[in-house]
Amino acid sequence: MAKNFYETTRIKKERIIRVIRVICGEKTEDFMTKEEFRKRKVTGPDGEEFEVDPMKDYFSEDKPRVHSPRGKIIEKFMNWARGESLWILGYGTGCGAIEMRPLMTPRFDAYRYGIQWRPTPRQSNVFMIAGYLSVKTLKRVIRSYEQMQGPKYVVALGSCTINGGMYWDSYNTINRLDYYLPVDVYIAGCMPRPESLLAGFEKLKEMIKEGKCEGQNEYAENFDCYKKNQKQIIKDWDMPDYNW
Amino acid sequence: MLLTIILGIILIVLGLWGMLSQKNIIKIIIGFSIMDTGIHLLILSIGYIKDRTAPIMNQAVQSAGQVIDPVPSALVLTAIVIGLAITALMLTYAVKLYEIKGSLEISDFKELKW
Amino acid sequence: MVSPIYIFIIALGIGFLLSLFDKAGRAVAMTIFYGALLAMAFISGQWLLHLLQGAEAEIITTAGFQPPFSINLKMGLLEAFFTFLINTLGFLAGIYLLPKFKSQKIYGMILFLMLIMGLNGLVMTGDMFNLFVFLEITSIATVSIIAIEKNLKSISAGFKYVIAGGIASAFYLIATIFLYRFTGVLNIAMMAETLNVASSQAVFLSVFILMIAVIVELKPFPANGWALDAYEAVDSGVVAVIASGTSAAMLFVFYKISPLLNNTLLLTAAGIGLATFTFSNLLALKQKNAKRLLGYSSIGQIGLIITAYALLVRAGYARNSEIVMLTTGGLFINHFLAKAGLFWLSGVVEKEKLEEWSTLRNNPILLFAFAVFVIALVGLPPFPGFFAKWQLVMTFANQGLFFWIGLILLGSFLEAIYLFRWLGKVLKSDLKAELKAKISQIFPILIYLLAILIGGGYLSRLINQGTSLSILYLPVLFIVFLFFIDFLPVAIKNTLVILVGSYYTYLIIPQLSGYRVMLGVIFLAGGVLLFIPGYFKRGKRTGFYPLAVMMYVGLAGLLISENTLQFFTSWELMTLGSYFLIIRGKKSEPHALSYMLFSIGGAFVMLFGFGILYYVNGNSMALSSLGNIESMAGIIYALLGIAFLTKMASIGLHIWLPGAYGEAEADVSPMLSAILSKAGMFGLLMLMAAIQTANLGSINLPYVLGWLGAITVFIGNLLAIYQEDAKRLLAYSSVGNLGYILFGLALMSHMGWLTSITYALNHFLFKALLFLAIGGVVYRVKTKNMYEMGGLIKKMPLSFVSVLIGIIALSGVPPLSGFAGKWLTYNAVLEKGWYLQGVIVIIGGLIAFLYCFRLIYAVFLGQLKDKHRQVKEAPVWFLIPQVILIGAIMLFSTYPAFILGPVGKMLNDILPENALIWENLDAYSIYGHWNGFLIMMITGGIFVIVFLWLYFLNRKAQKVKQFNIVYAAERPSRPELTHVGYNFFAHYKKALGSLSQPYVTKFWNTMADIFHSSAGFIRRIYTGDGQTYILHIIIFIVVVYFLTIGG
Amino acid sequence: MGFEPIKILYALGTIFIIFNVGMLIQGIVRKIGARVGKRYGIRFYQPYIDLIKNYVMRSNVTHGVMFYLGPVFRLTGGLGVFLFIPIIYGSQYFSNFAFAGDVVLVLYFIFFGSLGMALGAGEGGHPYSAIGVSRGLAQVTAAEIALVIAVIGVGIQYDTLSITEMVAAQQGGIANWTMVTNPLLTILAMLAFLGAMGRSPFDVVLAPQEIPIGPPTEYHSTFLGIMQTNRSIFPMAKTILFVNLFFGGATNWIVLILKIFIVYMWSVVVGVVFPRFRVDHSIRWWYKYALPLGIIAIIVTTLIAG
Repeated sequence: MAKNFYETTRIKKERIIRVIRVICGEKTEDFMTKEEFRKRKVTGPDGEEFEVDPMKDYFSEDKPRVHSPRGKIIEKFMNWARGESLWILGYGTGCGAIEMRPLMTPRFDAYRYGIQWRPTPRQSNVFMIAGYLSVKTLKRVIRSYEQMQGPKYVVALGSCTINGGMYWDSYNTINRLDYYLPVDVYIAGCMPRPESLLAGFEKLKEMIKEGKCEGQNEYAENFDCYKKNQKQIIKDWDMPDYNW
Repeated sequence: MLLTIILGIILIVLGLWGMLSQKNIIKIIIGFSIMDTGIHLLILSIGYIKDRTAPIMNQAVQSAGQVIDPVPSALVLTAIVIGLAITALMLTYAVKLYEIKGSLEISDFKELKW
Repeated sequence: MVSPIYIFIIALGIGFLLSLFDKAGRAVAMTIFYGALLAMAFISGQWLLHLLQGAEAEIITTAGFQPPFSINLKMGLLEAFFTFLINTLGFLAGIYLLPKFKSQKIYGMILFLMLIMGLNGLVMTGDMFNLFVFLEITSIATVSIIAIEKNLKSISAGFKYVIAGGIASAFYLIATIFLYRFTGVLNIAMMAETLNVASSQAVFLSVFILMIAVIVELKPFPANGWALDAYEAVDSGVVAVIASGTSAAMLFVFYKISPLLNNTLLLTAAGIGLATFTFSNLLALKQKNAKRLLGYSSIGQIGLIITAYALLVRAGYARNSEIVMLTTGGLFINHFLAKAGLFWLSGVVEKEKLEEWSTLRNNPILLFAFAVFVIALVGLPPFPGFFAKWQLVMTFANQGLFFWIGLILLGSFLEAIYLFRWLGKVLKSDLKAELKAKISQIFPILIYLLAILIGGGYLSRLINQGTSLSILYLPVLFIVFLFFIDFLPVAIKNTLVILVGSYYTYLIIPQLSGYRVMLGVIFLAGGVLLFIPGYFKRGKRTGFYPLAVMMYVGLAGLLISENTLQFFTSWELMTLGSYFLIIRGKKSEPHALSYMLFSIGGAFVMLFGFGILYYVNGNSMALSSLGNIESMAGIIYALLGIAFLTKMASIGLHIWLPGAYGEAEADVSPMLSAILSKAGMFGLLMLMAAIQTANLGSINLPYVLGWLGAITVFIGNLLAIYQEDAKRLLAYSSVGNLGYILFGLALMSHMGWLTSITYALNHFLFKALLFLAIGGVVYRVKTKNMYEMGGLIKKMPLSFVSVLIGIIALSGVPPLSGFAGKWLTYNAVLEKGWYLQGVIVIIGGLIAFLYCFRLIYAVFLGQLKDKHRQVKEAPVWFLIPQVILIGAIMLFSTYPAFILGPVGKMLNDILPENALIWENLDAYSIYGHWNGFLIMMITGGIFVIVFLWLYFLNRKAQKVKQFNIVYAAERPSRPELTHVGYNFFAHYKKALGSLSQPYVTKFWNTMADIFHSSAGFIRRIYTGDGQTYILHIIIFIVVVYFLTIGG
Repeated sequence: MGFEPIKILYALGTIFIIFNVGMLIQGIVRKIGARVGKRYGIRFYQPYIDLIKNYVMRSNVTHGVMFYLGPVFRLTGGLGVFLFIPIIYGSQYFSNFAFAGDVVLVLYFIFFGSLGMALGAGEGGHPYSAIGVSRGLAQVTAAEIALVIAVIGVGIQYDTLSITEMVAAQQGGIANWTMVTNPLLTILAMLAFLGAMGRSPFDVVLAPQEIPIGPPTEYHSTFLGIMQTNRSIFPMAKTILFVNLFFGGATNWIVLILKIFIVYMWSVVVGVVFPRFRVDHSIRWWYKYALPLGIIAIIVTTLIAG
């Protein structure tokens, strides 16, 4: 079923964006417009001149790898540990982010379940995306997701991440998050209350323990497909294809 | 000859005073000249011995005891010559300074200082 | 034997006939003119030789009468010497003026001959009135020559000159006649026999006026404005004769009339001389015109000579005794040659401003001459002025004239300030113009250059009676040899220096004993090691090798010197060599100057100390007498201590160091920091060893030094963390580390000294390593600002490893060798009971972590900059010594016993209690224990195990590039904006604001300002108005008279 | 006392014990912290799970050699400090490698890990790492003032720098502990302890809110696992040092763990009560309060020691 998402093309909203862009006379294929990422001549300390290609020199261009699971028993143990230790990277630019705070306070206290917040994507393995994503924020989400270390899981909150919710026909928000990232758990609601969040985490835990959450590998396997979708909607694409 | 000694000293002081008070280079040179003259007078006065005559050997002078000390007189002769030369040199300078700058005020020549 | 009277006959005869010869053509006239000059020089030279071999002096009298009835001209040894000097000067100056004589009217030559003749007369005549005549002849000739030049400045200066000269000679004449009145003779010698100065007020006044008239001719402060103007305005060729020749003759006149003077008048003369010396040098600080500067310097030097002579004679030395001749003669020759040379150079350069003299750089020989003359004037070895000044100070000290010594040293210091500032400007400021030097101008300069070099050697032999500098002679010859082969490429010279250096090390080390061995290894073996990076230079590296070797020769000399003179000479040689090394850096001119000034200041203080030592210990120059001083020990130790502390850059005296180390060339900085700084340590070790045995009374010098060391550690390290410049950071770190060394020494215990030596050895190892590594980096990236670097670990991994090892050793983290020092510090502090100082030292040591991290992080870690993407690893010649040093650090860290054990034994001679007991590799003190080998092994073992564990888990890590960082869901745009490097410890500064203010720099700047502004204020007395100058003379005479009779 | 191979085994044993102690104390302390905030809090064994998870993460990125070695330095530092301290007084075997050096060695070896870690973080290239390190170093050097003075004070009091001998001098009941014999010094040392533990109010280094976790901001997965391992050993080692120096040491494991827990709780209690100092505040605080107190303590100690 998953594959179908990526092959289905063109929803209405994207057509609207096209139209607007054509009206405004913008070019659609202006990748890498940022000046700092254009190739440039640099003079070294000894006066020699050479070219710097920021994309190549600053960023690793390697594609993500598929990490196959280890032996069954070992993997089961590992998945148990992974499930019981969920380190969250919260992404809350939408309205839903407000519901994430009470989660950690005495009333709901998600710590009980081995859930903690981490301040950096590198150390987190659960990506919580709260609420709608605009085209702009999607880019940041993709980058953060790619910078997380696997195995990693995505939990999407609220209707907006499922189908656009009340922003279904907005010109600058995306409708379905899983066009762009492999989502493991959707928590429906507008907004979902902390109780639902806890339930969602319990679900995620179960899935992890069962070994069903292989989003990282899915992403790596269907990398080109995801990228195509991402690039279609993000027009000022100013980053390497994979953000290590 | 105390009087001439005092006169000499007065001339010296006068000359110095002239050199210090006059702004005109020519007058300064005149001051110098006066001072020089004072010195000459001083030398002669010191060499003079009372009731003796000039150290010129002629019939009037029979012995060395009759004449004054000849050395100061000889010295004065030299000193006068030298003083003349110096004064002449100073005047030459005055002429040259006037040629270059058209002024004889000594305070006009302060290019070199500090 | 040609009678000396022919000097006059030739001069007068040729002089009058010259205009006739000129009719036959200028060439004929000039041939005869130079022939005459040469003949005069020849006659006096012949007499000099003759008299040196012990012949009788020749006395020529007029008309066959004997004095007092005739004028007598004497040709004794001194007269021969002086006339020889004057006549050779005349000949050389004549050659120098050749182009002028060729083009001008014949009068120039005639007057020149008259001038030289007048000077000869001044020297030779024994008659007071005749002296007056020659004085006037000289004066008239001089002024007339000045008048030939037809520019306003020259003419107005000449007018002032003639008026002042006229007044002086008027007074002379008055005094002469009165003295004749009192004695009835004009012959000076006879007058001296019969005259009793104290007999009446009138006699005293007459003698006073006579003396003051002669002194006014010698241009005393402040009655010398006219002379300064003349020095500035008159043609260089002529002024050389005035400054050197006329001064020489007038000094000789002063020498001649000095028998008339009694002690009061001698004291007055000395006072005038000293005031002239001090004030001239003070006023010269503000001077920007080169010739006027030389004028100030000339006047000052003459003042010094008068002081030296008058005081020595007053102290009872015979006028022509050896001591008087050595000191005043040495000073005089030094001044005579150097000043004539410099004035001649001023004619070659033809520039007024000091910095415009940089055109001399077009001609290396002239530049060399300039440097030699300047250094000679300052009084550094190996020139005559140095030895004369040494002898002067020793003799004065012998007489207890400490006040005079102090002021003379102050004046000399002021002189050093402006001369070295000038030298620095000449060496470093921009080259703007070409240099057109005629051979006729260069020839005399070279002759005097040669003369001053030979003179220095000759005098050093005279002064060194009984003591030997021979072990220094061979190296000095090697230095000279290096000067000669300076045209060879670097590789050859470098190899040669390394080979000879190794051999010399091999020769010297076995001769040393005790702690000197340790320092010998650092100085010499370390020195040879640090020459290796020299191969990276291309081309000739003009002047580097002789001067670098000079520094090492000085250092070696310190180790083997047995008396104070050897020590002081070596010290100055080292200072001089290192000065020239420092000034080679691109922007190091002001820093080299401040280094030199602190060093010279320190050296003068040391000289003072040695002087007092000489006085106290019964005229002994032996260094060993330092340990058993009978009285004034506190002062001597304090003075020597200050001198060594300047080299150690203790707090308060440290401000020269950061710039000097920081701006020096890549391979010079390690030499300075790792090796040169230990010279101060060596001095202190020697001093402390002496203090150990001496009875200091109530002054607790080590206690003071202990606090000083502690504060130095703290402040040095604190300031290091705020530096943006990598080399300055290391330089401040050196300040801090030298503070440890000082602190350790001040502890005055076996443990303390062991600490100190451990620190010294460690500092040598890691600072050489760090400076080499950073030098290599700076060489590649062409900047010293750390925030402009970053991420270089990928480009220069080996340098990174060096720096890593270096900072671990520096910060004292086990298992590397720095820990030994820290551990010893704790033990020594506990043993001594200096807890508070100890705490400050240790906290200072902790602060070192801050700059260590900054150094390695900002340079090697963080973000690589675009322009450094293609930077290569440091040159291999930098890496070779680094590898050796790393090896040494590792060895020292693993087997500290092998080094500290023997060091402990070396110290047993001085401090017998053996504080550290070695059981195999275990070190035991009364407090604790430590085993470097085990620490190394345990740490290494754990490290390897943990690494293997990590590698097992994490062998497939994805390598990423510099911008693959989490950046709050964004990405960096430029490395510059992502590299945190600038003002890295801003919060530390904020927290400890007042502690990191540059109070010391402010203090020294204020001092400099005070001197400069007072110079600027006082020199306004020279208004340029001739009349004012007359007033000065009159007031001067009156004031001095009242001071004389009043005091 | 020298090196014998069997000691390696004992060392591994002590490391195992202290690792578990450290893990549990971490869990318990967080639990207590939660309870203070009226939360239920984590499970006390949560640190183990987190550690396992981090060790079994699938992907890693490395920024370079130094980045890779940073955690290795860190853990080596932690283990080294621990192994250079005699753990159980009177026990040959649980003195680990204390024969290699005395308290000065421990004091300086503390920096080994920090320095290596700082270097690793530096190569990560993240500005926050550098800022964190800069703060950390600044604060550590300031806080060490108290520690250094405390150690010197103990050295003066017992006339030795050997930890074993210091513990020996405190044997024979609570009355002989430094805490009782020299309370001023102990107060100072306890301040130093706060600085050494890096908890609030001196936790500006990690400051998760402003410079996301500071130096380790780029560290993850296995690297983080190594650092977590260190985190359960290094603070224990430091605590043991303080226990040995000021609280009479321990003659058996039970007493030791009890003392570790109590001393460790001191920093926890202060941490949950006091808010964070800004870094310049904290530096100034050490210079303003700890330094004078230290000087007084040294003077008093000198008087006591006679």
